[in-house]
Amino acid sequence: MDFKDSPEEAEYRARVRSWLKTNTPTSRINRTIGDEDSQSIAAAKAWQAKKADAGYACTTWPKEWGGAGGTPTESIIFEEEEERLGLGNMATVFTMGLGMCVPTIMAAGNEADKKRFVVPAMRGEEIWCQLFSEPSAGSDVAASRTRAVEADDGSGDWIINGQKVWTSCAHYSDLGLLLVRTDPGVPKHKGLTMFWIDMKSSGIDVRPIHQAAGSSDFNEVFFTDVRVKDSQRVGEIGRGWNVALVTLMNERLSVGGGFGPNWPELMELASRLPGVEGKGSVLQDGGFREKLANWYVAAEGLKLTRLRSQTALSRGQTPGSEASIGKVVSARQTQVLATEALDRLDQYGIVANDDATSIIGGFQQGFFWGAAMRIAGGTDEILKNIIAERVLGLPPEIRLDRDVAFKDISRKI
Amino acid sequence: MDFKDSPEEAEYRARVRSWLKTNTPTSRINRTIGDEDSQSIAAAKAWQAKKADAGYACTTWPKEWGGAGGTPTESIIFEEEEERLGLGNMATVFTMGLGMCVPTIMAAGNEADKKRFVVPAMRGEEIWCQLFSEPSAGSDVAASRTRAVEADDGSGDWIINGQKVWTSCAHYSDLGLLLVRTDPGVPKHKGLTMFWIDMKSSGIDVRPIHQAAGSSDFNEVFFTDVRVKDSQRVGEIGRGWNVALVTLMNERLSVGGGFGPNWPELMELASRLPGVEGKGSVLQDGGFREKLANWYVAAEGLKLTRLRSQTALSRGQTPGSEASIGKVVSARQTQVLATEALDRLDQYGIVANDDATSIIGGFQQGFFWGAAMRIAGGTDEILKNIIAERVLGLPPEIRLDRDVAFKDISRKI
Amino acid sequence: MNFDYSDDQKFLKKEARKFLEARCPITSTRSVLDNDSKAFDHKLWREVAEMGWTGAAIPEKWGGTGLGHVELCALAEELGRVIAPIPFASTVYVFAEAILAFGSDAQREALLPGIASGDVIGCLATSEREGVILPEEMSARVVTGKLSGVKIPVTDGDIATYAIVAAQDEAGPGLFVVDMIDEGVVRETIKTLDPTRSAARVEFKDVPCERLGAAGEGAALLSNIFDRAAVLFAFEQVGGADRCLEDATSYAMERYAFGRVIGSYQAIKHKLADIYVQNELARSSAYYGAWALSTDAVELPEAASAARIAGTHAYDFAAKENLHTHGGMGFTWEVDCHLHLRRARQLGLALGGLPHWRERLVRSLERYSTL
Amino acid sequence: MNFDYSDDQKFLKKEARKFLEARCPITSTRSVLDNDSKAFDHKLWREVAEMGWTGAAIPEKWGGTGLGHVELCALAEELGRVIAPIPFASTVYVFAEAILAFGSDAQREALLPGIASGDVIGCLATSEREGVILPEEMSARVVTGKLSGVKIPVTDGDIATYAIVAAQDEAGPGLFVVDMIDEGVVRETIKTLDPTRSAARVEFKDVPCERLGAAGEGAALLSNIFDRAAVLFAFEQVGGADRCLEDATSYAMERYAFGRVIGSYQAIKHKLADIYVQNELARSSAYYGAWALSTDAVELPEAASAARIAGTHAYDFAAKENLHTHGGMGFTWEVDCHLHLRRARQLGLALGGLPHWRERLVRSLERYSTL
Repeated sequence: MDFKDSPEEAEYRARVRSWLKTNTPTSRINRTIGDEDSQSIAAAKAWQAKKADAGYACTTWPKEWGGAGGTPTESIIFEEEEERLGLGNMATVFTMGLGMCVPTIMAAGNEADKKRFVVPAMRGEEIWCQLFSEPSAGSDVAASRTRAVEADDGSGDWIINGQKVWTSCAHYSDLGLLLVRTDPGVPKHKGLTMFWIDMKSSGIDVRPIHQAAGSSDFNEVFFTDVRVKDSQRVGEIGRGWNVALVTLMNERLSVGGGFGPNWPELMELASRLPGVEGKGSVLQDGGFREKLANWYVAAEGLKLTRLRSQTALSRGQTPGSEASIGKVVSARQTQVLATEALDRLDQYGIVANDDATSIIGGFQQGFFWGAAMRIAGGTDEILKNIIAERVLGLPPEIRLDRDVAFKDISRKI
Repeated sequence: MDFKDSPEEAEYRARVRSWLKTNTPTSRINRTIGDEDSQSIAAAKAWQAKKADAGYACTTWPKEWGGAGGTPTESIIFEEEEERLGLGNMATVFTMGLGMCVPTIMAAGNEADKKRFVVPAMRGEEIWCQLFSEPSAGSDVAASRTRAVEADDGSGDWIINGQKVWTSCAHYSDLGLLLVRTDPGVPKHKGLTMFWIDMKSSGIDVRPIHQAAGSSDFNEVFFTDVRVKDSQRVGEIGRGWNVALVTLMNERLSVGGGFGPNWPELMELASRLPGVEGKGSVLQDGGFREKLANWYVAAEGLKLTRLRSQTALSRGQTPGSEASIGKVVSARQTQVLATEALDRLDQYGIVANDDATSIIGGFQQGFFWGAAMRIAGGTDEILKNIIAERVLGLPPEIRLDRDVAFKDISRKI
Repeated sequence: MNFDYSDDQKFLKKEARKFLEARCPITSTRSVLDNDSKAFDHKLWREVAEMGWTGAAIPEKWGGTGLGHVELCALAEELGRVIAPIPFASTVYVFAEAILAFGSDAQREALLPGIASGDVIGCLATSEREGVILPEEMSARVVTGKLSGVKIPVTDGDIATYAIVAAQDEAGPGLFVVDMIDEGVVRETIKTLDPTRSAARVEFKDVPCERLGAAGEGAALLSNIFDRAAVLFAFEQVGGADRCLEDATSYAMERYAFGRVIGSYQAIKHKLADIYVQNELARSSAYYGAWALSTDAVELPEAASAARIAGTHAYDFAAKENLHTHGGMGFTWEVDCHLHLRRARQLGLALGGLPHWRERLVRSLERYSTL
Repeated sequence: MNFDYSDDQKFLKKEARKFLEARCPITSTRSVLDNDSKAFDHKLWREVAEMGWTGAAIPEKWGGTGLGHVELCALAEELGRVIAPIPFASTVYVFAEAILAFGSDAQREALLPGIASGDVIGCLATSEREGVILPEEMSARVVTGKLSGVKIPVTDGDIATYAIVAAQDEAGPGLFVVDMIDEGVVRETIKTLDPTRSAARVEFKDVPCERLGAAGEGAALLSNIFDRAAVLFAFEQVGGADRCLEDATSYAMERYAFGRVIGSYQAIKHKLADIYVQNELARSSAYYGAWALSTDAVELPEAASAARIAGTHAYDFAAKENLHTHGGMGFTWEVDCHLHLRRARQLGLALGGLPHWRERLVRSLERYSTL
């Protein structure tokens, strides 16, 4: 076990640092994902291209796809160094594409698609979004109802009608990975098909969702008679669920480590707030200290667990098991820390601080976004089921809908 | 809302106090239920008879059954006053009989049985035990396998073979309420029948269970060709589950409020232990104070919730809903408080203190018994299901065994 | 002993629910939420006053209905259920209670009838900065009957006609009644986490004021005022928490996932059972608080602290898990889950956060202990 | 960077598991549990020493195998899994580590070969009473090289051949090595919550002793000894917690209720998932601790505290919920659940309870913070 860089790793890190020093972008992103303005997106694209030229975009991808053919550890080192300079969010608009959609194309798409999409995505030229969730298919993605029927003009094209939801970045995405139902007459997992879609296609209407936290970072996407070619199909007809599983597995691997400020920021806040009944600071209060210790342990445990996953990856093993842990713990911790911060601010905690980059503003955002994180990308309950079933081998839930034709399943919105 | 005695209640309380003052038993019980010696049991029986003579045993029962025809509030007042004098455990050997078995006889038994059993039980002359649980029927009581078959001699008697488990007081009980399977060819809830049984019957073998906490307060009861008369049947053949539900409902109502020492004792212990890093006392440590406040709130909330149930009872309403809360909260709290007490004792916490009446000994017992309480009389999971289904109206679990003949249900021990 | 509402109180509560279902649908709350310039629902405020609710605990001789505190608790529970967008808490639970308990007869006569009629909106101004602030640390000062200083946040400070302000004078910490219509009062509406309730930064510049209660007794008075209000807040919290449980339960019975309603999954069933347990415990503690408040019992400090801690826990928890049960829909602006999340925080912070209340409670317990 | 055992270490661990499955079945632990006069499994102790485990972190020149600390961690994990009834922790994680780190060459030469061979059983004596005790509060005294005082509880104090005792002399708090065979050592075996491990009250009456490390440095030395031991304890805790999860999972797959295995109920599935999460977090913290221990990193204090807190949480939780998952059977003496419950507490208290460790951790964090 070695938690320090090996000589080669140290050398790589030094190279990264020196490159970052001379190439740091002047324009940054200061808003959350989905809420970026066009200037932020331009900055992100420019930075991604610069990284690609230097071999720091998609470090681990093979050179034939524009990657650097590097090790997972090198990738981590680059991310750590980016993070140190506050560049951690410069790549988030590409997360859907590079973390989920394009890997799916690489795994399940045809050669033409790979040639067409991989490099532009890697260079930040094209932004992708993921079109899976629907109003009545949240945790149960395979219950998607958006329909694709073959055009009756003999073209082999597909006509798509329906609605997707919770699509981050849809309003500025170039391309989307779209899960649709092509056959409602067979059981639900068997009637799905995957397509890629040009987001500028006629008939696509992207509407922002006004969220509980106040902002609008996600979208609803409506499809009205949207025509796609059969060549846009990713994988076989009726095999869409298997393709989606590739995406979802990549999603869980790329789900990050918590939202906004964490224990160090709370510790800093506590050091400047008066303690219980006015004595000393909150940081000197035993009640706070006890919780701080537990939060530190959980946060560090998560960080180290992610590093263990990376070690497994770098040894060619499939991590998977550890990857499910992250969000279960960090989403809830985001809620808990935010609540504690507000409690310790006492009456003042209710005063809205709109600067999400400040400590207090960050915790207030976290108060809402913790709730969102416990839902997005698999609810707490779904993730625990995954751990119980895939890691521990416990029985799956009793399914009443598995062998029934999709159209006959009892359901409501 | 009135949390003080009304004038009538105050007068009743004064009468109780003065009676207790002149009649306090000299001999007490200092051991947990099931672990009493013969002297303790004799003392308990004498005390129960004395209370019965004065109208303080089964205060709320009608006078025809030897009760005092009193109000639930009077019953609470008497219990509070008994508790104040440390007499709280003098009636625990009668809990099974007076709290569950005899009420079941009163509800489902024939007139002869009521005449035969109610008054002797009320006067403490006969002790009852409840014979429901089996090794393969814990949470799932209706899965009982102990068999009763009609004797082939035309007597109409039943021959019983099988095993019951977790039977408190069985080794000194006079009578038992016994749930058996009379027809394995029908679905499980439909093939059960209830009997009362003389615990001195030939073929009954009572063996103590050595428990995780070290002591042996419960028993296994083995039945080998035990013969009972058909007149000992309580309710109809095949209706045993309905009879058992009466008992189980009464069990949940009589489940008490936690085991052993609670927050006042922990507060006392904390006041004499040195604080974190040697400063002051543990009671001065903010980490302890915060938890103490939460424990107080939960413990008082439970106490008040029980009183609300009693108010509902005294108004002729069925409480039920609030009654399920008690054990879910208090059992877990017993574990948590005990763990905290041990943690605060630091290294010394591991030193066994065999005096269960001392604070430390009490918490050490609570460390184990909290685990038992989370299981006995309905596990946490069963109780939460009851709340979800009966109080909130959520759907029952999917049952695969409901319409299958008992003998065909897949199962293991 | 009797641990429930009386039949009359139950009737009052039922009528109140009917009234609020008709007059305070969620669109009322949303009209305040979505309109920055609307501080509260004026129409509802008027109607509530006409029903006699603002004067429920005010004796008839001062214009109230003299129903009593337990009745006020019952109303609070119903107001909490519907996330009522009116300055009821500031005016009735805090301001009126303070005047009732500590006002001179002249002050009672001057102010209570206006509360009962709905003409007076009251508030309490104590906070000056981030974190717990003790009366002796406050920088607001009263010199020769004139108040100066800044208070933030002051719930309903932007709409109040009167305020009770914690400030120090030569005798030490005190409470002072201020007519907010004075020109020395500079108020600035501020944004809070709960836009369905109004709040302000209020600056006092040499504003005439009148002492409430005895000189130098500000800390003790404030403590009692907080205790009284905490009980009434707890009923709003219990009402809100119960509503969250109902909403979550009915959504869980409607929403399908994997071919079954999500309420049939044990994780959801047990989560909702957990909410039920917390709510019932909070209800019991609130009842005890109501008794202590209505009888001026010596147990009020610990009863109030327990009611507040249990109520805050319950509403926070119910609001969070209600949103979670609603899944993605719960995180939209259009679905009401976030309104409870916001109000839960508003109620949980307006009288100060839990760390402060836990410490208050433990101090009460220490007083009784024989250690 | 590499956050896992190496292939060699994995091989060692696998061999250790095979060995312990054969030589330390649960009957070995139960033979100590059910026999008051049997303090530990002598045969297993001998075999473990012969395998070189007691000397795993001891350099070859002092009779050890010199494998290293990460290898010792791997062995600790396996010993934790099987609730091994031997004085391994006291002797190897505490006593040997202390001598290795702070002993003079003479002390190392005198003691380490005996540990490696299994002839020496060591222990650490610090506690004197209920609650946390600081070195400067201890009443044990050393005067002109003679130690006097009472220590309780001392894990393995009744069977140890040597002890390190915390006591004060004219220079302040210090640590002292004592030959336990001296007639001035009066030991009384005491009962503890974990009868599978031995403990004693030990009275020292003018017992000759030798200082360990520098004079007056007792507090700093002790702190480092606790840190080093905490990492190794954490591996035992992770091993035990993993075993609890395995036992609970396999029981949940066997036990039927209401016509289904209980492992098919979501409440049980999610409970077991929760245990898995805690165990994996604890494992990660333990790995980091192993790295800090094996490289003498400056991060050792916070790494050790985190490993201890996470390890204690995980094992306590896994042991409790394993018993709960087993239902009534879990509460019987015959089923092994209570053995884990007991050992989890033994490991969780032997180096002091969590309140103390949390405070240590926060102090470390304060040191680093720029506040």
